[in-house]
Amino acid sequence: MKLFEFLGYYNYWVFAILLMIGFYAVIAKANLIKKLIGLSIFQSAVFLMYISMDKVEGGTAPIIKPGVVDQLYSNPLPQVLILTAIVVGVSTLALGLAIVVRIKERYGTIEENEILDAD
Amino acid sequence: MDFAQHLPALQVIVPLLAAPLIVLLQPRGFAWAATTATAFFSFAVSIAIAVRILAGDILRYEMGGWFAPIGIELRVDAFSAIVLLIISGAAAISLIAARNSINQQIEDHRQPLFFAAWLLAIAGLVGMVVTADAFNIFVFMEISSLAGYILIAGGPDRRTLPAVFKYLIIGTIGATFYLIGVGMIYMMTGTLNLEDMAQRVVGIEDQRPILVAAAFVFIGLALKAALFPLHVWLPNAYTHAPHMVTVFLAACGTKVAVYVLLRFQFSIFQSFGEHLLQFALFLMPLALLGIIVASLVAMFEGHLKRMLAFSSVAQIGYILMGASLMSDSGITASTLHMFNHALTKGALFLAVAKFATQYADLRIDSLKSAARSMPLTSFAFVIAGLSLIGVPGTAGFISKWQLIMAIMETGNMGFIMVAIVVISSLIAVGYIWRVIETLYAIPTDDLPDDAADVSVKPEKIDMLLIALIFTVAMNIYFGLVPGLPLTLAELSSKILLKVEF
Amino acid sequence: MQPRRSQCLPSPQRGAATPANLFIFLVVLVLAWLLWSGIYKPVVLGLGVFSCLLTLFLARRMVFFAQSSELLSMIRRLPGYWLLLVKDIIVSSWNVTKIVLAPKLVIQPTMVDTDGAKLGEMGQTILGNSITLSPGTVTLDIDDGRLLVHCLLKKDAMALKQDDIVDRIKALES
Amino acid sequence: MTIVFAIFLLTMLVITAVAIVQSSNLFVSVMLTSIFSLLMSTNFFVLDAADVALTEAAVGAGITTVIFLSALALTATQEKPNRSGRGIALIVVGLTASLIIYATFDKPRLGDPDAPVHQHVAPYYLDNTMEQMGFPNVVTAVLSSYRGYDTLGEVFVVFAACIGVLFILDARTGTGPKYVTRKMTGLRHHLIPQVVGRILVPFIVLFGLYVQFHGEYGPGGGFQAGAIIATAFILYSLLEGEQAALRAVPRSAQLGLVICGALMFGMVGVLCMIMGGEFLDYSVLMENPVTARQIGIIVIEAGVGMAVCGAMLSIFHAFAARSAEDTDEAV
Amino acid sequence: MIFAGVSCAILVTMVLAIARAIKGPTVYDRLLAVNMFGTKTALLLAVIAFLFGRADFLDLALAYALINLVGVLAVLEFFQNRIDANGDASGD
Amino acid sequence: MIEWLLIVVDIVSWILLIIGSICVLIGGIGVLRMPDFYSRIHAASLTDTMATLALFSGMILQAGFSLAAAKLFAIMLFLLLTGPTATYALANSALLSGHKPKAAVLEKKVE
Amino acid sequence: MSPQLAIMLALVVPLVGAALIAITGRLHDNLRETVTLITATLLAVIVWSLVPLILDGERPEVTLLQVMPGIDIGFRVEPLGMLFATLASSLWIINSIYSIGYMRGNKEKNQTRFYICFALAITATMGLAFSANLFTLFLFYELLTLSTYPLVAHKGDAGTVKSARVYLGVLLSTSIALLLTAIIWTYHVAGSGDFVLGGILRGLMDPASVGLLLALFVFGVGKAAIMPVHRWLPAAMVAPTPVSALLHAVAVVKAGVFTITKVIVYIFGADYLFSLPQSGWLVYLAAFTIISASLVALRQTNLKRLLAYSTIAQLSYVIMAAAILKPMAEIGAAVHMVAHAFGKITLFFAAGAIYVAAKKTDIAQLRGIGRRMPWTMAAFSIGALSMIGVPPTAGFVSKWYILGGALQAGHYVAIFTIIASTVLNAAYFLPIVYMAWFEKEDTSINTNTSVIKEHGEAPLLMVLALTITAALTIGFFFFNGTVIELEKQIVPRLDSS
Repeated sequence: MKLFEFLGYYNYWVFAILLMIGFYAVIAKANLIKKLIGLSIFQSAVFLMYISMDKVEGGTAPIIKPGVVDQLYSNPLPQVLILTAIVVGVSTLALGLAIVVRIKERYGTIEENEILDAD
Repeated sequence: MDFAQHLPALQVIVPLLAAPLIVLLQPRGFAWAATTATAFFSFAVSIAIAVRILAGDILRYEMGGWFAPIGIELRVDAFSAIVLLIISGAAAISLIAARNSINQQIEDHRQPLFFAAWLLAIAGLVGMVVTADAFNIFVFMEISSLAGYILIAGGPDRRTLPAVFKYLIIGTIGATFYLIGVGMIYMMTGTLNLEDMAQRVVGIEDQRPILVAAAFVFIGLALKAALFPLHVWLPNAYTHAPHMVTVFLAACGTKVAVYVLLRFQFSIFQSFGEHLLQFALFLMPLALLGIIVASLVAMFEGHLKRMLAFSSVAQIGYILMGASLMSDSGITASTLHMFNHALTKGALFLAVAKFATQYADLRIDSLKSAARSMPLTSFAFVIAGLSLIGVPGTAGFISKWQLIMAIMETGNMGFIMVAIVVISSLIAVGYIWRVIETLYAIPTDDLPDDAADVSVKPEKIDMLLIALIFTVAMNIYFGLVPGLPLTLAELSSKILLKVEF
Repeated sequence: MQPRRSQCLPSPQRGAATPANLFIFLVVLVLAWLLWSGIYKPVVLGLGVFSCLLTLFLARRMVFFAQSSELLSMIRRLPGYWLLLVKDIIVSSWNVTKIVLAPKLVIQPTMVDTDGAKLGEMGQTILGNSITLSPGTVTLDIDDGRLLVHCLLKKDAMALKQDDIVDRIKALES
Repeated sequence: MTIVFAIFLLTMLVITAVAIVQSSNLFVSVMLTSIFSLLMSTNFFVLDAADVALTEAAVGAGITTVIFLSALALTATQEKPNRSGRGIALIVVGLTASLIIYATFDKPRLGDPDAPVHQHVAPYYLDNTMEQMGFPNVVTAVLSSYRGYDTLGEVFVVFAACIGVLFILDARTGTGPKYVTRKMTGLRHHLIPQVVGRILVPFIVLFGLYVQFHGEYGPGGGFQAGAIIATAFILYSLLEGEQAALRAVPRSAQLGLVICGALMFGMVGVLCMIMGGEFLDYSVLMENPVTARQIGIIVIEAGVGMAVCGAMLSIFHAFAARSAEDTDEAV
Repeated sequence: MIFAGVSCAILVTMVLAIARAIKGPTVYDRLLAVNMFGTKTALLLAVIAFLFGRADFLDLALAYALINLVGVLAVLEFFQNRIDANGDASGD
Repeated sequence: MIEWLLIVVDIVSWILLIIGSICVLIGGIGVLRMPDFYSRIHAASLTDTMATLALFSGMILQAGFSLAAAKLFAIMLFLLLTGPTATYALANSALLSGHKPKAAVLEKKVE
Repeated sequence: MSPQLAIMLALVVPLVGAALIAITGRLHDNLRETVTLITATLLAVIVWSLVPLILDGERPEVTLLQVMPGIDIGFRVEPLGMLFATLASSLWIINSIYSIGYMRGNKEKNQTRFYICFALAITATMGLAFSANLFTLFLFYELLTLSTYPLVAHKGDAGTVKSARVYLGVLLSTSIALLLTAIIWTYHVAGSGDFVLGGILRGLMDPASVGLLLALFVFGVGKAAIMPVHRWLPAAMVAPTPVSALLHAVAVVKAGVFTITKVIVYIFGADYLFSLPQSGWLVYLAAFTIISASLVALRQTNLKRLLAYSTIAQLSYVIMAAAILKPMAEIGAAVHMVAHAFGKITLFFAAGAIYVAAKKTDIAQLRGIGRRMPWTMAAFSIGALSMIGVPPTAGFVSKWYILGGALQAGHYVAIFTIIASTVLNAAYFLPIVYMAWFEKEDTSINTNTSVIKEHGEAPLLMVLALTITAALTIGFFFFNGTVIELEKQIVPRLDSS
């Protein structure tokens, strides 16, 4: 039981770890693309947290099985939210990359410290 | 169904749907005209909403016909109404003034996209304000942020790009933090509707996820709001953005994040007074520190736009300091200052935009004797600057008055805060006066010919100047007759503090 | 090694989108839809028809028929070929398995040229992919009908030189 | 069982993430990101979120990777070593981590059926979707009707990203002379990918349409479909080069798709208002509210699909149209 | 139960693939691992769909099967002549 | 009769599935063990082809005559189509970028 | 004309005048100056028309608008304000006449701006004088600061701007930092800031806080130039002489002492303050300012700077008088405002006339100048005597009242201060008078010989103006009844004490 409870939180811990890995990359890396990659890990971690909370033991995806009574379904709401969030994430990423491309064109580098030096 | 009932929805939908239309219809003159028309429509809607709010209504709208916790509800009360007025007003004024400045800064063929982004920014900001759903706030926050990045990226200088990138990274981190916070609250309450959340959070407020959620929501929104130590993105973004975009964003960009922040703190986390107290105790030093430090930085900043940007950071400190007093009058002051600061900063940046039409370089030194060739603009800058300082007769004074009154209520501790407000006002005198002095400096005698040249080219009276004068007039008007924002602000504080009225 | 790049550019009209080919392709699409969908309500069926036609239109527009028309014409003979191919795969899988699991790795990497010039583009593609599919051999490059193959064992390379696989595909094409 | 899977997958996720951050070759990082995305998607699937898994697969593994690669092609593939700022980063990260881990202990356990999330709003959706919508996929029902307004917002986020990328990269809408001069690209010299790709493209499109129109019954819907169809077109342009791809689907058509998609969604909402309902209340469109909702949902899902597809294509082409040569002269 | 075994086998292989992806040493080894990982994911999804008794979720695996190619081809298209410049050297 | 057939089908499918699993594992091991890139490809293609074939066949047998079977078949087809294509693309780009295989070259056909 | 209308007109007329000056300034100089004079005259007439009413004890009131609940912009005429308004509006006429002469004679640039700002300053002064509450007072106080800044910085060169910055910096920062705080505190405690005879704070605060509040007011009103916030006044000497006259005599410093007096009388209530020992420090501070400013004045070589330090000392007389908190002293404070105004404006006019005619600014250059400029120097002498407090000049009257008040209170420090400063005043003014009349002209010191070797009197308009003010200085000694009558009304308990 103890072990099981421990494992029941595993998702959240992985969420925390991933979040930190992404966050670390965003803060510590000077390379702009690396920052964006970190950002996408960071966001993915949050998706994981949401999706983790929708799971029901013994349940299944929330697509109603006609005629089956007593079926447990996982919670559709976080899924909807994360669907939205994924698309938001990729939109932000695309915009960020566009900016990075322009930075590369104008500065000739995508390293933050070199950009700072250039101005 | 009564048309008026759709007002909250229209407020969002109209600019939202106008954006693709503008991209669809390419000619650029049209793009500007249509955007401006939409913004004015939006402004009209927000005025209509404000009128109904003043009549004592709270407007509710069930999106998709689904009742509150199931569907997404729009809910407009006095606090929302005043922020709506700020956003749509700032949009309308900056847009109508924007044409020449934008023509100068954005190439013709990019303009439809630019204006579409502008509309999206309006829609996003407005959407955050009218909605009563925590996740919906996130979605519209992202619309407004993305549109904001685009708008700022329109800046001419290459330094715009790193600035936008930084803004993008920090903005996304902020939004994601917010999302984490909302997720944790949702995890513990099972709902996303703010009111429902507030009810269901009662009794579990000491659970750790809720406490941590409060922290995440706070940090996330503080990032977006550029609260003092988290403000690093703001100065560069404002400095390098196209001038008219700076006008718009400075007037309402960070205010909306503050709005959401206050909403959360006072409606969701209010049920546990102890937390609220902690919030206030945490916020207050940050606000005070922000006021002082940002003002000092502004004092030594040589670039006009950057200087005003730092002053914006300080002003956010004022707003949050009012809120951190947690009293009726404190929140009134805070809300009022949102409104008045929007007016003031809007006017100042409009003046900057106008200066930019004749002065390519916006460092303060290079604006020497600008008053000779641009007397009206310079004068407008003076008035707006006085409003920023908080000289009586201007809008800025009203909110500072309210703020100090609110601080006085707290008793002896208050004197330190009063002192800080006063000191920062003095610093504001310093940095504003530095500009004014430069503007009115009489050209030194060894350059008489240049001076003559400048004075030959008279100030062009265009929409920008008219908008500027109008805004400055509003600064004075609301400094003398602050009834409208004051009433709304008082209603807001009652709503936030859940005082029956 | 810089192989020449002299193959002709695809001209836009190259696809032989004959009505027959179009029809066959449509049938394939409809079949695919019906098998995937599994929901036979009028609305969904109507959307299915719409989807198939849209796909057909796009396929034509996007030069689907450039080589695929060849595929469509050999569609009847494909299953037989597949069976032979599966047999090949099983055999060579066994060989590779042995190598991988052997305590000591014994490999003899070998490169070999195969002539596929007598095949059409589709034929060459099938040839190349078939070679890659069978473990132990990988197509590295196709240039002017010559296939460069990398083999794990020398005996595979020798087998490739026997040309019977090319003949098999030639039969498929005709 | 699920937990075992989950632990396995999650551990791999962590390893991958560390590898991504560690690797100084950006190119490798991006490829690992695609693995990360696949793992995440599998994880979602294991956690009973099929729709999300499909989206993550289509968007994360497909489109994101491609866009990353196209950006990498324009910038750099190697990260320069830089050790500054690590201390601060570690402190900030450590603080945040301890905050989250502190929060963990009062959270409901994974899969706990008594968790508050399963008690309040969600049961309403599960109980009423069949009755009110007439189709089984609750996620689609929530997405397009109960919380249709969020989805509208999301479409506009995509739209914003699209115009943003076009604006920032200054890619002209419509085919201007500037963009035809690009030297030849594409994998047309590679016979096998080209032939296979050509066969594959129509099937991907068909599959995308299938996902689009079966969103009510199985995992899928506008987002996934849009992303999948966009992937098909991207594959096509990878194979045939920019020019051919733009000939098949011109820029104006891409942008048109976005605009039409977004407007379609919005107009359905406005129509609902005109017909006397609230915004996005499809039930007023016809006499039978259930049918009306179904029709409304099909239309708006189509709008979503179009918008996402068009946006992803526009974004991709905006990147792809900038060759490395352009980069050099613009410095 | 057999499916559980199969999926475990696939999972293990995925781990091995990741190991290869991290180890390198060349970019192509990593790419190979990534590609392999993708196909294994498709397999895994199909198997899990069976394992959970929801065969209608095979769509997901189908999507993977179709999309997986794109990433690899994108690498080729964008780096036709660039990988050699700085790719191989980076066997970190 | 029918039951007997079903049992046989079950057993066959199990065997297939087990073979598939083993192939997958071996492929994975091979990818780790093989000494250089070009030989690793071979190991990888083991998982790509043999394992795919076996696993999907097994699953198709389990699914019986149903839409799932059709879908599985389609997936298998696509995997078998894209797998070698991707492999080719990889190998080809490695080759073109100057990553030369360490291999003996077998010249002219042995007549 | 109803009194309400008169109040409004008093505010509007100079404002309209400013606008008209702006318009006519582009057309013709003469037209502009005519407008200035007409406006000034009109204003004076309007303000004078109110005097009989106030003498009759009426207190007309106008509320312009309510800014916030409890905070109005309102006007109410009471004796102190009446006196100040009358003084300012009357002196404006004279000052205008003088300005015309000075500006023309000196060929200054930007004359239109000068006249506009002058009119605006007068508007602010009127608003200040008539304000009915602290808020309105503060509003116009700031307006006055801002509208005089361009006047101080008139010359526009770097040194001037620097001095003007000191002027503005000190005034603005003290007002915002201290005065505003004090006002808000008052509003917070009393719930309003209305000027009510006898004060509004009685019993609402603990004595220590009252002392603190009083300090905030005294130092917040930088215009009163009490040490150590006097720095702006010498700095402002860079301004043209009519502006100095405006600063020292007509409006600015008067506004300062006026504000303090008004606050003491109407916000604290004189006898309430008197009952509290915590307020006693103000007298000492004022005394200190008087003595030290006088000592500094002794050491000045520049005429205008000397006059500036003299002003600082004289202002503190008013404050000291107000702070003695005895009825007679309160009257003395009001009267000294008038007396000092007449005297100091005369002195400045004279200094300006000397500068225009001879370009002389240093005391040492003034030897024998009385023979070249007899009218000017005669007026100067009268002004100087008034400063010292010699009868029959205005200065004697006010000193008499203040001394009376000090005796009433038994405040020996105050008495000593008055006596000592009188001696000091004499010590720094009499030598100048002596030099001007009885010493020989020393051409060697005159550096500007090439410019003006043989000069006579200044332009006629200037001489006219300074003659008038000199006459007024003497006239006030004989005809001060009205003023005393008026000011007795601010100390209703005169008889009872």
